[in-house]
Order: sequence, then structure tokens, then C-alpha cells
Amino acid sequence: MALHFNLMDIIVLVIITLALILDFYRFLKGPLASDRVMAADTMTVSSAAMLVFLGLLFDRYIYLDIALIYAVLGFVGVIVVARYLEGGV
Amino acid sequence: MEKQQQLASKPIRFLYSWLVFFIVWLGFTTTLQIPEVLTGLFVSFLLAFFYYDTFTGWGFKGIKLSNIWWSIVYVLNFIWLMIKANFNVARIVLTPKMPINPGIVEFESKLTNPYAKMVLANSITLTPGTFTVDIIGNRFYIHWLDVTTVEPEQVYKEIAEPFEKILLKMFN
Amino acid sequence: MSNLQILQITFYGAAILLIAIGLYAVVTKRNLIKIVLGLSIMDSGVNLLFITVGYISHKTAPIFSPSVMAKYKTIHAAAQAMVDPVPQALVLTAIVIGFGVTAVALALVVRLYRHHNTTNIDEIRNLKW
Amino acid sequence: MVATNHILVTPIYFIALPLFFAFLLPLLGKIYKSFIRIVPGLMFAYLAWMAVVLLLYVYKTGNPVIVKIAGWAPPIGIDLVFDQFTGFIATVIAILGFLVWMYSYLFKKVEFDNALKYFLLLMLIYAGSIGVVITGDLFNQFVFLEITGISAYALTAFYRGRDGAEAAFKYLLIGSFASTFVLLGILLIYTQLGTLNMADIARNIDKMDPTIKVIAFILLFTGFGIEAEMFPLNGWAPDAYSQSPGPIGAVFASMTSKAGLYALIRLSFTIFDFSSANELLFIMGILTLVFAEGIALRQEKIKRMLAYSSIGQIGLIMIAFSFNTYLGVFAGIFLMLNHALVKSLLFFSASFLAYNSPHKYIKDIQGFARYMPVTALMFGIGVFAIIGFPPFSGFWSKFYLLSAMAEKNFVILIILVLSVSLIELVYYFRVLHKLYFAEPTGEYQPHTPRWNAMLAMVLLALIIIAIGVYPDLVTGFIGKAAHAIMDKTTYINSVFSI
Amino acid sequence: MVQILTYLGYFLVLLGAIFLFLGGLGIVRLPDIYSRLQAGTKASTLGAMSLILGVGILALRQPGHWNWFIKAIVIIIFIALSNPISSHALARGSYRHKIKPWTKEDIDAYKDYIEHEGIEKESEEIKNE
Amino acid sequence: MKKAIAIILLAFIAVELFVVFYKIPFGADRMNVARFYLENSPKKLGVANAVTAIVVNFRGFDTLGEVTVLFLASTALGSILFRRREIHTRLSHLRTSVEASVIVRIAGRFLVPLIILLGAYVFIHGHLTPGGGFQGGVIIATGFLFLLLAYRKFTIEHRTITFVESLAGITFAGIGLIGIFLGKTFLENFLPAGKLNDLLSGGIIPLIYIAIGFKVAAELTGILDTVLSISIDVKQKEIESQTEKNE
Amino acid sequence: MNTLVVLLLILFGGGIIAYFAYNIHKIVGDIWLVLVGFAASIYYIGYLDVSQVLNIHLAGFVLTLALNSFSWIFGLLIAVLLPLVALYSIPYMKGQDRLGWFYMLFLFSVGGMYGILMAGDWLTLFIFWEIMTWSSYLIVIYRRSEDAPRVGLKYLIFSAIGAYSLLTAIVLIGANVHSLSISKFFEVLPMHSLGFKVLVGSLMLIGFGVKAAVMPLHVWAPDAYSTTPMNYTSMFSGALSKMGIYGIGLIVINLYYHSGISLAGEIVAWFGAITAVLATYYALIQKDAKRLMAWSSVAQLGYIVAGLGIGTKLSVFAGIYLAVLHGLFKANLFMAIGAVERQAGTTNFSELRALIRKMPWTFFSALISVIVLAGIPPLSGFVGKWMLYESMITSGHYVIVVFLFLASVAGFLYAFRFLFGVFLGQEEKEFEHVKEANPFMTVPMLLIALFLIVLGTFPGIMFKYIARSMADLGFYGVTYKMSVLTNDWGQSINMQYIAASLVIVFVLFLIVLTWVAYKNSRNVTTKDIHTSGEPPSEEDNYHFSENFYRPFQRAFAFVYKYAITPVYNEFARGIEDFFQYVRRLYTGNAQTYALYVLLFLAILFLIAKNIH
Ligand code: NA
Ligand code: NA
Repeated sequence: MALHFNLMDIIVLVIITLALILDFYRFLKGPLASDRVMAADTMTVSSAAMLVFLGLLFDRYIYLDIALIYAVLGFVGVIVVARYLEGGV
Repeated sequence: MEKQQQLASKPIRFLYSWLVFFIVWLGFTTTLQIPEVLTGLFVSFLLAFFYYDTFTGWGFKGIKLSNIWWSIVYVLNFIWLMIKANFNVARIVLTPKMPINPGIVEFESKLTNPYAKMVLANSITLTPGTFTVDIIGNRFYIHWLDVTTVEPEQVYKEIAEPFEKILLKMFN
Repeated sequence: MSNLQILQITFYGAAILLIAIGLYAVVTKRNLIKIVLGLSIMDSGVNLLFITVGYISHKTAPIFSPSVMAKYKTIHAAAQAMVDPVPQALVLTAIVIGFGVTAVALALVVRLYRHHNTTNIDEIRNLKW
Repeated sequence: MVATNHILVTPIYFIALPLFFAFLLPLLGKIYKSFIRIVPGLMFAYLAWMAVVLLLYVYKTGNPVIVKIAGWAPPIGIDLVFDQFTGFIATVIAILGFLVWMYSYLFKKVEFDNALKYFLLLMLIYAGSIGVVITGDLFNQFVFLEITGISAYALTAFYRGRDGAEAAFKYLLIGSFASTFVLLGILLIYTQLGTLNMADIARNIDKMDPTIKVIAFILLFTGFGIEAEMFPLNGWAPDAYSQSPGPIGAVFASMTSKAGLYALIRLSFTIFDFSSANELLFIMGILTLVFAEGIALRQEKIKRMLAYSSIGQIGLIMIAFSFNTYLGVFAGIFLMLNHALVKSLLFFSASFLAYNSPHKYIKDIQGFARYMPVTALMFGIGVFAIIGFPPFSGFWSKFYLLSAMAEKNFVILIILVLSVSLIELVYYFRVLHKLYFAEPTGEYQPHTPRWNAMLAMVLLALIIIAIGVYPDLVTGFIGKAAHAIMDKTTYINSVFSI
Repeated sequence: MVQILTYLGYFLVLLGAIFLFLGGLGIVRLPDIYSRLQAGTKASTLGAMSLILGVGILALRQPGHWNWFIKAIVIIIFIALSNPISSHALARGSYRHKIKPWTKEDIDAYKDYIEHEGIEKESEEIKNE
Repeated sequence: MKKAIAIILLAFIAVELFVVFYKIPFGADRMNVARFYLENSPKKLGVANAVTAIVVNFRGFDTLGEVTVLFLASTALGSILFRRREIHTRLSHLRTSVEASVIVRIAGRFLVPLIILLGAYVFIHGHLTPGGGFQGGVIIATGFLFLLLAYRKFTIEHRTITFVESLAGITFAGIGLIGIFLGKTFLENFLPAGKLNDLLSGGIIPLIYIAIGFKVAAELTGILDTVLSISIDVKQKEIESQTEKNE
Repeated sequence: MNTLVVLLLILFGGGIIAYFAYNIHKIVGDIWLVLVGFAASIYYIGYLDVSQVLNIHLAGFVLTLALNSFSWIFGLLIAVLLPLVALYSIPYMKGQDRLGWFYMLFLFSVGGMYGILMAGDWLTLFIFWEIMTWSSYLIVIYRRSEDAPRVGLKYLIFSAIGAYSLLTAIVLIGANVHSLSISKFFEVLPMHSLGFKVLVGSLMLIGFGVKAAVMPLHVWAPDAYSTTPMNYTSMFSGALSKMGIYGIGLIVINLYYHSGISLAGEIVAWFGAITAVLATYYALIQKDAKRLMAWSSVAQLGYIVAGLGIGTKLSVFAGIYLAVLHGLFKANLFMAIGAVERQAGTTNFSELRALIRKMPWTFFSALISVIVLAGIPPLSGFVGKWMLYESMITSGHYVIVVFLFLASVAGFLYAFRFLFGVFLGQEEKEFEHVKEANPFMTVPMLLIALFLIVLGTFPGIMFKYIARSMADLGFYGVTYKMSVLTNDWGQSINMQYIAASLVIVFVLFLIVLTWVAYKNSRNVTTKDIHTSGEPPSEEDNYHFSENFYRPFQRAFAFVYKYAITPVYNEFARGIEDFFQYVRRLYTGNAQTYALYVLLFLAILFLIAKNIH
């Protein structure tokens, strides 16, 4: 597929990637389960956004659907852990 | 628990749910092809059949011109507050020493409608610098990144009031 | 070393590493939960390998969506520009199966824990010889 | 509406119907509780009947029945191959399925708290095993192997009072290794040939890179070897056999292990073109045989003993196939049949003999022959058949096996196999003697089987004796089956002539 | 028109990306889970919303891509609805999991509730139902 | 010792595997039957998503097996963990003693139907988009998971789950069998292929995917409910031991 | 219909019906049993068409039923014994349960024997061999005595060793000769390599040798013979063991002498001789009549094997003759022991004594049999031994003759011991109420005794058939007149001459002896007054049947020390211990199993790497 990224696109992608790296750092470091879940949730949102942006770059409408589903799953995942933490599971 | 005082009649609530679901369906499909629309009507019909009872209490009653107006006002207001607060957080994060004074404070809300309370809570949460830890009755427990006061009255003024005054009008 | 080679080493290496890590966890970890996690990791490694193998450079997802059709005009041309859909289909199956197995494994762990009051695999050895 | 050549799609019923009824069963149970037991039975009966009809059809016409699923001819679509070989094994499984059902029909009243789940799992393990055998697609085989596996895990852990969960966990662990290796093997083949159809792979196998081919073979061989209970990959097997409900031991012996074996055989005979595959099969067969039978000699628990014995039989079957001669393959198929029949009878009777004993020690059932004469007799018939006394069916398979060895002048091997047979004889007759001569310990109450279980056992015993007295009942089919599995070209051609 | 859309779109996209980055920085730097929830999740949420809206606007440049915009709005609405809820739930869960907030001046109104009436009273109520 | 052996063995196996896989060029086109699938899923089946065409039609038999695996897993879970569903339903109030926060509870009211709607959207469009029955089913099950988490008293009627999963399973297998009764083969398409990228295209494929969607949703929900109810057993045990002590 | 099949049907069908008949009522069963016994016997002797051949195609093999003169003579032995044993069984088995089961197996085993004799091919032979084996095994364990598991397993293991050797030989024949026909095999055998001949021959001999109880494969025999109900032991030792002899005869003559490896025959002869000697010495030290006779059987079979092994015309002739005789007298002796067991309740020498007054007919028939056994002239045993010694001397096997002679002397000793221990000596009050056995038991015994006397007087009656069977084995030109056998160098042994002159006198002498012994036996108890009411110690006992040959036993202690049974036991234990150790491979830890899998995979990878 012929890609025609402009500079702006690349800057945006780099920034998001950096954000993801920071999130991932927290995910690895923890130290608590809550921290990891929070980091994972942040990563979910960030990567959903990135997915949407990539959809634009690749001209793939489908990526939007994927991003939406991704966000939904991430959301429920956090709720699961949250409920587990408060002893509600 | 979250009992509605004055529920709309079942058919109304059903129709309302159906309509909302159908609109969301259109949002999902983003097309107006006949099969898609018909499928959407059918699917939202089924879904409304199962969920109208919990999905809405008042049905179309909530949709008044004034309500819509206040909603728009609320959203714009919220966005503005959010952006403002976000820059605030950006400042905190980017400052090497991180000038924060976190803590959990409380205030009493004047809202009675649970939906309104939820909107308030979410708004507080979405606004950087604060988030709702819990709601007990009318008491809101707020985690505040930079606590300036612990007095509930003051807290209410600083955190909740900008939202609540519009919300009171919205959910009148 | 070409880009493709780097990608090849990275992806194959990562996938096989995942498999090996999974196997290692299964073989050495004492905790049943960790063993099950090991199994899952193993599965993901295999799935990653499948997806990797299905990738064809410079080709697109195998969906003849309106935009794709608008771009390539004919089905044949579009088909020429797509990656191998089979590994994706297979992986979908493999994932679901892996999920099923993992669910059963966890259920077994729960029962073992209730029965033996431990999740240490070394202490669960009523059956031997 | 129904096509005139309806028989040509019937193999699909072996999979579609169990799945269909498995899905339907919960609903049927709501309508009338006994449906959950009756309906599977009707289905098993119908499928057993279908299997025989289909096998006769294939036998008479000489043409395999090949179903292209979803209307796509192989290698595009998945195909089911019901030829003389796969058909024979499928028929054995189908008949055993029916007998296991009959045996279990009332079993649950006492022990099964949830008949629905039991019969569901039974139908699925049945569909899985037959699926492994009749599918013509490698990945599809993997899917069926997993269905078989998961049903087996669940059935192994079916009883809560025992160590079923432990056994099931071990099974699952090793089974997951199997699926990983199988998947990797399939992937390697796919990357080389771009196809998953067995016949397509077989005819193009020389296009594979030799190294990749070898590794793919090894991975698949190991994976299927685990399911086939090959030594040393069979650590899970004795536990699973011994902890599962009684009839499930029979299911393992007659269905799942057969499915694994079939996959191994198809791999070595059709898909790959290594001559060393046979050597591997040979060596592993011998190891499996010797270790399993030797260890069986030292077992104190009846079901564990039967389990090791079952594994030993698998080793014997592998040896038989490894000769790659007509006689050897013939013997192997005969052994498969016998193993399915006889081990089922043994598990059937043993599980009732040891019904009330929690750990199933052999000493727990001593003297039980006086309380349960018929059940004990059934066990005895099983023992006679497995030892290979004429006129029980085991004799013929043993004779063919030894003839196959003699044909290759493997005198040492004959002596080895017979020595192992001697070991087998010793431990089986020890049990028999305990059963008949020792004083009951009085610790456990005997539990006489209900009529349905009795009927299932008697039917099995009659089949065993009938085959023993008149082996021509099956030798015709076995002969054709042996030709079918050995004739790679015909397999490929018939798959692609559809 | 296209130009306006481009500038507006890229502005939002860039803004979003920056907020995502700030969020990441926040969750790395801030001292405890609650503060991190403050900075991280919300900056990220805002960032994501802004970025997605930007994409929706950028897509409008192409003819027939209005559905992108709609879908983007749908996603934004979903994120706006779900994210505060998950953050809140996580905070509440963490607190009830006895993870103390990091405070300078020991400001914790919630502690009183949890310690004096909180969980016990709640479960008492549940039992009496 | 065990670790050392494991490391040596695994290192060797991994290296061997890597060496072998390294022979397979990355990103190269080695399609064989896949070529046929790509050309014909739009042409003959009218399915835009070739993966879906493979999953539901060309290799639909695999998918039937896969659906069976899920069904099996939910049955197995029930069989491994619980004796009687009735007891479990009766004691479901023991599932948790902590109520979810009011925010979560209210959110559940309007988010869950929307999540379910999304799931339905995904599986209904399985033949057009990367989604499908499995993905849609998972999303719907997620919605129910949310309900289970948010409402202490929310119980799922297992009868309903059973009903849905049975019906969906029968539909899948039944659609396959209809092919036979129409003189074709199992799972063969007997409906018009339709126009590419239309909702009403792909013959029986969307029907099957819808069935799969329902089935997966029901099964996963059942599995999740079973898993979440594990604590019931534990709590029941606690209560029992306490009453024993008191007596 | 093929008469051979009819005979088999009579026996097997009869067996199945007997099961049900006995379950109806014992009398019905007994009537049926006797009917079947006589029917089979009469059918065999009178109606069987020996020339008939039946080929059955089964499982891809041709199963052939055909009888020849050699096998016919063994069949005749069975035909004689079967009805008599059936009659004998009626009172003997009175009061036992599961009679239907017992007699079904009984008839099955007899059917198996006939099947073996009729087998025209190795497969048929093997099938019937196994049927005979397992039915006899089930009879051995029929009584469910404490010993039964051990004895049964021992019998089964040795049977299996034999059967598996046989099976190995058969499949080797099948693979190399491409036919399982027995006659075809012997026809083409000379064309095969020496190695093949030796291998197949040895395997066959091991197979048949087990049933013939040739040392060192005899271990099972004493136990099995003595544990089994005596009515079956009479068939067991009388007829069933002859199936081994039949097979050895086939092999030794056809394989070794007709294809020129006579050395192998010599070895067989040596095995037979050693068996005869050792078993005899073991018989001497037995404390129980059953076991004594069991050992005696082993010894006697040794003679026969030796005779067959030498492989000359006369030795084979003698072997066959002795085989038939042994069948008769040993059956008779076991029947007598059975009668004693039934009437006196024990067969232990230390308990038994002086039954002669109580059971004179039993004594008489036992006496006749013992005389035949010991080879005392003028009865038939003497003729047999004479021929055997002569054949050996003329063929130069002096050492074997010495061995057999030693065995013969010792045989006399144990025969005497048996008679003395059971029937003679001081009477015991304990046995006061013992009566003579039921006529159904004594009459068959006496009938056999009568046969033995007749055969001793007119050996020629048998010679006719034996000579015919010799022709089947390829020994032509055995000439005989009534009671005159021409030996190898043309001299004739006029049996009638020897016999007739002595027999009448001898019989008279015996009658007198019996009568005198009967008269003179006193009725004293061991608690006689001379011990002053004290229980007599062993030394005081007048009746010293216990430790009868203690000095002898001491003298030959070194022989007894080297028994073979411990060797077998050690071997078995070694195997069990080995697998007890191996068993630990299955550690119970799933991770170990997983490691095995990885190890397996790694090894295969390694091998693959080195191949390519
Ligand atoms: Na699939
Ligand atoms: Na799809």
C-alpha cells in the first residue's frame, strides 16, 4: 500500500508512541496491581486513538470499529479489576 | 434504590429506548442503505424490548427544548473547564518538583436525581485534578490533586458548583 | 541486513521466545496459575507465528471493502494486493480453542485448590507410579 | 429434495448429528428429563447402524465416500474421507459409542449427578474422535483433536470425590503441549505448500524444504504421539484412565487413543514420505510396549493396571504398523479393533467390580466373583481375549502380528513381544485369581450392574467371541482397510476425483 | 474549506497526542495510584478524544467520508461516558483494597467514612436485605 | 536441576525452531489455496471479508468445531466446578457482600444495552468487516459481565443461557444440515450470494455468524457467571463451617 | 457330514449342554456326561472315518482336519479313558458345586485334545492346543483351594511359555514355508537351512515339552496334577500329557531323523532320560500320594521322550507303546488315589494306612497299575521297558540305559512306597468306617486293570496299531505277528511266549497275596497299650510311611538341593523388581511428564539434525 505520510503524521505517531512507552513503563513497574491496570487502561485508550489515526493514514475505516471495540473491552476489563479490588467479585 | 419518582408509561419508555438505540445503530453503521436501516430498526426493537425498563425512566419527558439548551451549555462549559484543568495538570506534571498537595475531600451535593449525580461525578472525574472516589447518599468524596480547602462548603464551591448549577436546570 | 530480515528475526524470534517462555513456565513454575499462564503465553506465541507467516509485505488486509474496491476496481486486482487470509482464519480458531482450554485449566486449578488447599504443583501428587 | 446419492454425504452425520444433538440436548432435557439419556442413545444407535451400512457400501463398491463440506472440492474445502481404513475405525468407534452409551444409560442414577453433562461430553468426545479419523484436512484434524481433548479433560475430572482434577490437569498440560506442537507442524507445512488438505500435502510433500519437512514431521509426530499415549509422552494417561468414570476408560481405549494412533499412522503412511518414520514408530512402539506392560505388572490399582495395559497395546499396534507390510498393517488394524473391544469390556466390568472402592485397589475386589459372578465372568472373558486365547478375538490379531514379524524374520522381536505377553498374562491372571479365590475383605460392598450395563458387557463379550470363532466377520474389512492405508496414491486420487 | 479542516484537524490531533504524552508522563511521575489516575487517565482521555475528533475532521476532507466523522463522534461519546466511570471504579476499588493515598497534609475525608461506617455497615445492610 | 534441564532443552528446541522458521522468508507471498479464497469469496460468496468467507464457509467446518469447543468449555466448566446449578442460583446472593458504587450501577443501565448493540452490530456485519460472530459474542458477553459486576443481585437465568446457546448451536448445525436436505452438502451455501459489501450478501454466512454471535455471547456469559460464582462455593463453605462451630 | 467334525461337535456341543444339564439337576448332568463320554468313545472307535479330510477357510488360512494312524492311536487312548472317567466322576464329584462349569471345561479339554490330534495344519493344532490349555487350567483352579492361584498361575505361565514357543515356530513356518500344513512342512523341511530346522524344532520341542513335562519345563506338573480333582488328573496325566508326547514324536521323527539332524534327537533323549531319573528321585521323597504320582508321571513321560528321542524304529515303537500304557495305568492310579481321597478323606502318607481291608478292589486295580508302572514281568510294562532298553542298547546309548535303569529301580521303590503307605500296614481306628468306593468308581478302575492285564498278555493287540502309526512316521517294515515283534536285526521277541507262560501263575499269585494281606492285617491303633496311653512319638510308630526314604533322601541331598524352581522364582522376582524401579518414571508430577515430552522432542530434533 502506498503510504503518503507527511511530517505531521510522523510527529504525531512518534508522540503517541512515546506516550505508550511511558504507559508501558508504568505497567511493567507497577508496583501495585492497580497501577498496572491503570497503566493498561491508559494504554488502551492511547492505542485506540492511535488506531483511529492509523485508520486515517491507511484509509481503513474498519480501524475505527476496532478502536471502539478495543475501548469497550478495556473499559470492562478495568471494572473487573476494580470490583475485584473492592471485594465485589 | 435508584427509584424513579414519576416514571413515564411503558410504551413511551419503550419507544424512547427504541429511538435512542436506533440512532446509536446508525452511528455504528453510518449508512442509510435500506437493509441496514431495517436491520437496525429490528435490532434496536429487540434490544429496547429487553432494556427499556432500566434504560430510561422518563422517556421523552427529558427532551425539552430548555433541557437541550442547558445540555449544550453544560457540554461547552464542561469542555472549557476540562481544557483549563488539563493545562493545569500539564503544568504540574511538567514542573520538576511537582507542586501537588493531594488529598480526599468531601461535599454535599444538592442533586437528587441519580443520573444527575452520575453526570456530576463523571464531570468531576473527567476534569483533571479531581475525581470522584465515591458517592454515599448525597456526599461526594473527591480526590483532589491540589487541595486548597477541606471545608465541604468551599469544596462544593470550587469543584461542584460550576457543573451543578447547570445540572439543576437540566434535570429540573 | 534488509528491513524484512530485521522484521523476520524480530517477529519469529519474539514468537518463538514466547513459546519457549511459556514452555519454561509450564515446566518449572510451582504455582498452578503460573503454569496456566505459561500455557497461554505458549498459545500466544504460536498465534503470533501464524499471523507473522500470513503477512505479505506491502499487502493489505483481505477485505474487499468499498474503499478497497474503489481503489483497485476489479476483484482480481484487489485480491492481488491482499495478504494471506488463511492464517488469520486459523488463528481465530486457535485463539478460541486456546481460550476454551485456558478456561478449563483455570477451573481445574480452582478445584485443585479447593481439594488440596494449595496451588503448588509439587504437593498435588496423589496419582503416581 | 434429498439427493438420490444420499449415502455420499452421510459421513457428515457422524459429526453433525452429535454436535446438533449436543446443542439440542439441554432443550430436550427441559421438555422431558429422560430425553437426555434416550436421545443420545437413539443417535448413537442410528450412527452405529449408519457406520455399518456405509462401511458395507464402501466395502462392496470399493470406492471411498468423500464428502466435500460446504460444497468446495478439496483442497479448497474441508473433506471427509470415509474409506476402507478410516471407515473401519470410524465404525469401531461408532459401535463402541453405542455400547458405552448403553452401559452408561442408568449408571448416572447412582453416581452421576449430572447426566446431561455426561451425555453431552460423551457425544462430543465421540464426534471429536470420529472427526479426527475421517477428516481429510490437517487443521480440521487439530480442531477435532482439541474437541476430543477438552471433552476428555472434563470427563476425567467428572467425579468430584476423587483425584480427577489432578489427572485432568496433567492431561490438559501435556495435551496443550500436543496442540502446540501440532499447530507448529501444521504451520510449517502451510508455509511450504499453502494447503492444509492431507491429500494435497501428500502429493506435494517433496516440494517441501527437507529440513522443514523433517521438523514439521517431528512436531506432528510428537503432538499426535502424546494423544496416542506413546512412551514417554504418556505420563498423563494412567492418571486419566484411572480417575475418569468407568465407561470413560473404555472411551479412552476405544476412541481417543484410536484417534491419536490414526493421526500418527496417517502421518507416517500418507502425508510424509519418510521411510525412517516407520523405524521411529517401531522403536517407540517397542519402548511403549515394554515399559507399559512391565509397569502394569507392578500396579496395585485395577484401573491403573488396565491403563498401563492399554498403553502397552498401543505400543503393539505401533509395532505392527511400523512394518509397513500388508500383514503388519492388517495385524495392526485387527489389534486396534481388539483393543477397542476388549479394553472396553475390561473397563466396563472392572469399574463395576471396584464400584464402591474409592482407590480401586485390586485387593479391594478380591473374592467379588462370588457376589458378582456375571461381571467377574465378563472380566474373565476380557482377560482371555486380551491374552489371546482362541477362540477369543485376541488370538487372531496376535497371530497376524506374529506372522507379520515372522515374515520379516524378526525372531528376537517375536520373543520380546511374547515375553511381554507373558508378563501381561501374569498380571491379568493375578487379578483373576484374586477375584475368584481370595476371601473378600468385606470392606466394600459389591454393586451389581443394572440390566443396561450387563447388556452392554454381554454384547461386547459376544462380539469378542463371535470374532474369535469366526474372524471372517471382520478380516474382509480389515484386509481392505490395510490396502487402503498402504495405498497412498489411491487415497490422493480418490480425494481429488471428487 | 479543506485547508480549514486540515488545520483544525491537525491541531486537534497534535493536541491530543501531546495530551496523551503528558498523561504518560503523569502516570510515570506522580507518587501514588490516585494521583496517577488523576493525571494519567484523564489527560489520556482528553488526548484521545481530541485526537479522534481531529481524525474525524481530517477525514471530512475526502468526499464520502462523513461516516468517519460520525464514527469518531460515537467513539468519543463512548470514551467520555466510560472512562470517568472506570477511573472512579478503580480508585474506589483501590481504596477499599486498603491502598492508602499519598498525602502531604493527611487530608482524607474518605478514611473516616470507611473506618467508621464504611464497609461493615454496607455489608450489614446487605445481610439484612 | 529441573530448571537447568528445562533451560537446556528449551534453548535447544527454541534455536532449532528458529533456525527452521528462519528458512521461511518473511513477508513472502506463498499463497496456494488462499489465492482461490481471495478471488472467490467476493465472486462466489459475495463476502467482502475473505477471512470471514474462510471462517464461515470455506473452512466453516473448523468453525463448527470451534463453536463446539466453546460450548464444550462452558459445559466442562460447569461440570468441573459445580454440582448443581440450582444451588448456585439459590445462593447467588452470596456472590458478593460489597455493592458497586452508585456510579457504576447507573452507568450499567445505559451502557450495557449500548455495548450489546455494539456486539450485535459487530456480528451482523461479520461478513463485511473484520468482526464476526466471535468478536460480537465476546462484546455482548462483556456487557453481561458488566451487569454481573455492577449488580449484586443480578442473576442470569441459566435456562435462558442454555436456551440461547442451544438454539444458536442448532441453528448453525441445522443450516449446515439444510444444505444436505436441499441436495447439496453440509454447510454449502443455498442462498443467493448478493452484491458485494451489501448487508444482505454472502448467502448463509451472515446467518451462521449471527448464530455464532448468539452462541458465543451465551456461552461466554455462562462461563463468566460460573467463574464469578466460584466465590459462592467458598462462602457457602465458610457459612457451613461456621454453623458447624456454633453447633 | 464330516465325521471328524461330528466328533468335535459331540465334545464341544456336549460340553456346552453339560453346563446347562448340570444346572438343571446333577442327575441330568451325570446322565448327559456319561452319554457324551460313551458316544464320543464309540463314535471314535466305531464310526470315525479316518480317511476324511476337511479344509476350512478361515481368516485367510486353510484349517485342515485330518486324522492319521499316528494320531489315531492317541485318540484311541482318550476314547478308552473318557467313558470310564465319566463313570468314575459321577460318585467322585458328588457334593461339589459348579459341576456344569467343571464338566463343560472337561469336555472342552477333551475336545481340544481330539482337535490337536486331528489338526492337519499348525494353526488348527495351536488353536486346539490353547483351548485344551485354558480349559485344563480352569479345571486346575476349579476347586478354589488356597493353593489354586499359585498352582494355576504356574501352570498357566509354563503353558504360555510352551504355547508361545509353539506359536513362534508356527509363524516362522508360515513365513518361510508359506503354508501351515503339517504334512507339507515335513515334506519341504529337508530343503530348509539347518538353522531354520534347529530353531523351529527347538521351539516346537519347548512347546510340546511343557505339556510332556520334560525337565526343566516340568515345574508346573506336580502341583497341577495333585491340585486338580483326581477324575480330571487321570485324563490330565493319562491323556493330556500325551499331546506333548504326540508333538515331540512328530518333531523328533520328522524333523530330526528324517532330515538328518539326529544329534538333536539324542539331546531330546537325554532330556527325557534326565527327566526320568530326577523326577523319580523326587517322587521318592513325596509325602502325599498325589504328588508322588504326579512326579511319577513326569518320570514316566521322561522314559517316553527318551524313547522317541533315540529315534530308532524300536525305540519309537517302545515310546508309543509306553505312552499308551502310561495313559492307562497312570489314569488308573490317579483314579485309585481319588477313590482313597474320597473314602478316607486324605492322600497324605502320614495319615493313611492299611486301607487294603476297606478298599480291596481299589487296591487290586492300583496293584496291577503299579506292576505295569514298575515294569515287573509279566505285565505290559515289562514288555515296553524291555523294548526300550533293547533299542537303546542296540543303538549304543549305554549311558542312557544306565540312567533309565537307575530310574527304573527307584521307580520300583516309590511304587512300593505308594502301595505300602496307602494300603498296607497297621490299621488305624480313624479309618474304621471307610468303605470301598462306589462301584461307579471301582468298576472303571478294574476295567482299566483288565485292559492292562490283557495288554500284558497280548501286546500284539496294540502292536497292530502302533505299527500302523509307525508307518505314518515314516518307519516302514515294522513287522509283527500277534504278540511277536521283529526287532531290528531280525530276531523276534515273542511276547506271547514270555507272557503267556507267566501270566496265569502271576495272577494267581497276586490273588493269593491280596487275600493273605487282607487276612493278616490287624486292627490296631497307634494309641496301643504299649505306649501306656501316651501318644506315640514318630519313632514309635509302626507305620513309617512318613519319611519313608529318609536315608535315601539324605544320600541324595545334593540332587535335591539344586532344584530348578528357585531359579525361576528368582528370575521372576528380578523382573518384578526391575519394573518396580522403572515404575518410578511416572513420578506423578505433571512437569516431569512435560519434561519428558521436551526431551523426546529434543532428541528427535537432534537425530534429525544428524541425519540431514
Ligand atoms: Na474459525
Ligand atoms: Na468477520
